[in-house]
Amino acid sequence: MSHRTLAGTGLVVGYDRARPVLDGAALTVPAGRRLAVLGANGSGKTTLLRCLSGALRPLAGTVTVDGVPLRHSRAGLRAHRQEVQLVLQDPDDQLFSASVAQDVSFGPLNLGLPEETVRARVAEALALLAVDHLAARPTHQLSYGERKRVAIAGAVAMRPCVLLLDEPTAGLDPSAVAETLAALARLEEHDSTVVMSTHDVDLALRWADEVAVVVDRAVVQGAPLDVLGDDVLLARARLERPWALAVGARLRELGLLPGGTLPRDAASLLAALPDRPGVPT
Amino acid sequence: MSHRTLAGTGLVVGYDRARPVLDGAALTVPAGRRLAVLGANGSGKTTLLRCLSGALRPLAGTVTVDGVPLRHSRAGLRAHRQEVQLVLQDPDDQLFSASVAQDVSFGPLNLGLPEETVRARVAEALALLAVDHLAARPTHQLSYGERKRVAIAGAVAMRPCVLLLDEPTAGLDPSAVAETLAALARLEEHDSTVVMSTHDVDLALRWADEVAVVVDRAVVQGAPLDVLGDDVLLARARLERPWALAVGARLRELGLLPGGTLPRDAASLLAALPDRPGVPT
Amino acid sequence: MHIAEGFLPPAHAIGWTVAAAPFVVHGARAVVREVRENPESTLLLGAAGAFTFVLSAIKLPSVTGSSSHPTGTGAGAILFRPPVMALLGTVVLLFQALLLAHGGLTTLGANAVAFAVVGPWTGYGAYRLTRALGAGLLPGVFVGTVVADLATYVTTSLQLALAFPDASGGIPAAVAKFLGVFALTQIPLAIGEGLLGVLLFRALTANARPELERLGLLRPAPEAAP
Amino acid sequence: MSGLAIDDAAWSSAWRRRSPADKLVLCLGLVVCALALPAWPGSGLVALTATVLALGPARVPPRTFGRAVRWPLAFIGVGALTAVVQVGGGGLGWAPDAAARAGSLTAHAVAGSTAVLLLATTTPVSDLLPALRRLGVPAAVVEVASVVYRLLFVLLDSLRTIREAQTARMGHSSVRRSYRSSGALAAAVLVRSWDRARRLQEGLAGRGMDTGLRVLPEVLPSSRAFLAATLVGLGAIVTAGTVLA
Repeated sequence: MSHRTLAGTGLVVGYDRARPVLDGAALTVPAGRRLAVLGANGSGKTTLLRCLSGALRPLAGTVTVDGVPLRHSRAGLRAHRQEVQLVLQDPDDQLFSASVAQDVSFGPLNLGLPEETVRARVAEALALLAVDHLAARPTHQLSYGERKRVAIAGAVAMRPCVLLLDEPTAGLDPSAVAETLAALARLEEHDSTVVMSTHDVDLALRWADEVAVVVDRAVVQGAPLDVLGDDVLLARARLERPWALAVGARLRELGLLPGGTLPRDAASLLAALPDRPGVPT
Repeated sequence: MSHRTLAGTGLVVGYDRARPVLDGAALTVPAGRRLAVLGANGSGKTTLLRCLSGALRPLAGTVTVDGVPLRHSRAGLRAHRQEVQLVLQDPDDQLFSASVAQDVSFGPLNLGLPEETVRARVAEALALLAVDHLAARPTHQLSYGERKRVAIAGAVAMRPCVLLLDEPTAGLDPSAVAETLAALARLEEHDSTVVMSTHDVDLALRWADEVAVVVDRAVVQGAPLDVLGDDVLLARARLERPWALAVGARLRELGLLPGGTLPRDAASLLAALPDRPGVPT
Repeated sequence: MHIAEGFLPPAHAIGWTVAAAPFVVHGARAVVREVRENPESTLLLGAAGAFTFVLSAIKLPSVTGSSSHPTGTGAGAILFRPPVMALLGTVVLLFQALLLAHGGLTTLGANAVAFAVVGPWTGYGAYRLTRALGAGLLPGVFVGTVVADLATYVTTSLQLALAFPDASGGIPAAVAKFLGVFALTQIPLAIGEGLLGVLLFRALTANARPELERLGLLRPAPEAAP
Repeated sequence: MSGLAIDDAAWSSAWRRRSPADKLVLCLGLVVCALALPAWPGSGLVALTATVLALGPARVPPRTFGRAVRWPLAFIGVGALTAVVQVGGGGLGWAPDAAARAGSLTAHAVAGSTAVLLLATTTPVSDLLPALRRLGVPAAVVEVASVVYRLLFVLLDSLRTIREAQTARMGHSSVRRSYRSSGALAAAVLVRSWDRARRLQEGLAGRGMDTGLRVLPEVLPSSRAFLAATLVGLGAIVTAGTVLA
């Protein structure tokens, strides 16, 4: 397991060549950088991730890992799946074993690893996601947030270089979101590059190193402050400007925020504001 | 159809009397006021709504509509359901028919209304939710957001005085959230009082007239600015302070915001800020 | 192996429809009675039918590299009982004809006899017999699903042989012919379906014990020590 | 997109708003012609008519129609060949009139299949179920069938997603693993189906479900012109089919 660069170029993806979901989309996930894939519902975020994971074969275009193109042969897919893992949005569609530990062991067992190694990997994945206390529980007794994290653990046990997460925070309350983000930070330290799709622009702004917006069947990628500050692009993508950028830009005009990059969330905005009234920096 | 006051007092709800989900919860939904029920996942939001809707019989306590207690007899529940309708979070739990219009007709037909009236109600409900263009589409081809709105239309066609929505915006992108909120505003004009559960504190702040937080098996109800400004309560409830309150309070300290109520969202915050630097109001 | 539309001569199509009718009507009566007593069982029965349809959409790999689909008749009969399967199986066959172009409308009766009557009844019988002989749930399921699949295929072969007797050997030779040709695909498939049945029920005993107990397939377990 | 091409075609067909009864008369008429008329030219006329109507006025995508015929063709091919092989004294041989019999059998079956396909690609199953009610099928049975129709899409969706998730985690990388995964898949879908039914029941109870799943019937009026054209067309096929035979 080590960070790898996953990329797609010229991707045409869809069921109908006349009306593809993505048409000429390109995306690069630089090794070790956090990428947020943004887009409205139905824009093609999930399709893009499925294509990058190898689950969906593009009608045209190439997916590469560290420059090496993915071949959609049995062996090619097998190799790809050990490097790139996708976790889908609905955890119920990924948990199919009786108990949490059993479910997480599914992937490593299929890799043909010896039992001891599997056991170690399961324990590691559960610990990384902070769900080790649930190991013996039946999957159907878990809460939604717990099921989501166990589903991620199932992919993590495969030790992927790149982990693609489809809407990992959708439907979670703030504390569950915080726990999920903490788990993702641990995964990065464990040398997995993390990509998440979301339509939460505020979350993307505060989490991501890079942002890719899926819009009009293509992908626009760039630095979060640039992409999420582009009102024209966001309107086309049916997204909103993150509040922190809107409010931060105005406060800078008012002379209340220093130069440099704008704060990305409430805490850093508050920290950047002057302490006393009437003393613009 | 007219606004009514729905209330619950001393509600003990749960499957196990020794460990109820709610224990002595009280809540009042004043006629015509928007109430947001906030709480972390698993706090008992859904249980509370199910109890108020009559779907779950409380172990103790009373549910009243305009002061009249709900009786859990067949006739009592029947009468209650004409006044109070609950829309579940997962639209697939409510949509059973292949066609959208037919699904929406189910409730009114069960009320024993003549066919012509049912037809009119279906058309009205679809129009209120802005899904009339989907009337002839099969349910299984709809997107998640469309299914959610059709499920709400199915309850609206019953012409309830109070409409309870469990997480109506969960999983929706910003534009779908805006459309749902617009539809809810139309319902209010049609004299339905609307209650929604959510864990999105920012949404609750900008939408609700009153807020009820489900915490420690009880309910704390009050004005949004009071309840959502109470950091101790929010921490107990595993929720966050809305950014607009945190940032707004600080900007007022800095003399940048006028007195009165704090702005509830980015647009009104920006509008309330002074136009030129260095001129605190 | 659904008999395609137009494949059977009209007299045979009518004959098999008449033969299937009493079983399907019996199943329909059972369903109507059940729904009258518990209105909500409409949804459970619908879910059972949808599951049977979806079960036959599962791709089973075969050693030869090609893949095939299970009939679902045996597992369905063990889970939902043959009378109900006579009706649900016929509904599923109607849906397969209209949604997948598998089978047909005038051949619905013939296919119902094979898939919704003979398959489920013999499979269920084999399951009960195996259990009565002292075998556990999983061996019973294996025998039941294999027998149901084979019985379905033998019935279809008989139906084809009756419609198209051999020019010189008559019906017995035709039976041998059709059995022989379809055996190539059906015998591995029957064993595959038996394996799938065992794996399905093994997973269910781990995941859904209470449901299996309610269906009467498992004895309620003694209270586990805490 | 539901993922079932025939169903998608039916919902977007230009004939979707036509009365299901009209379409039933046409398609069942064609099926009866396919069965009853001599193969030449009756079956040819039926197959041609059904295909032209589907691809022309009903605007069914040719790709969908073509793919849908493939499955019955495989059965028809193998079945027809088996029927005309003769088991002789020393082994297998062709029956005396093998070519003619195989041709006739194939023609009848292809004609019948295309006629049913014309119905299937222009009429959603949910439009046909009320017709069953009028044919005397009990309401409870029709309601069960309509729930089957709704839930099978929900379950098919689960089936596909779970399978994809299993494949991503190498669950189908060998025959042995694929069997194990398929067993878990079937069990998961069955448990989902029970769960769905339970949750739907609660959802519908809130909307006043008492006795059944009654919904407003959709009004799809019958067209005299369509019925007249159907009768004339079927008459022409019967005449041509008997006179030219």
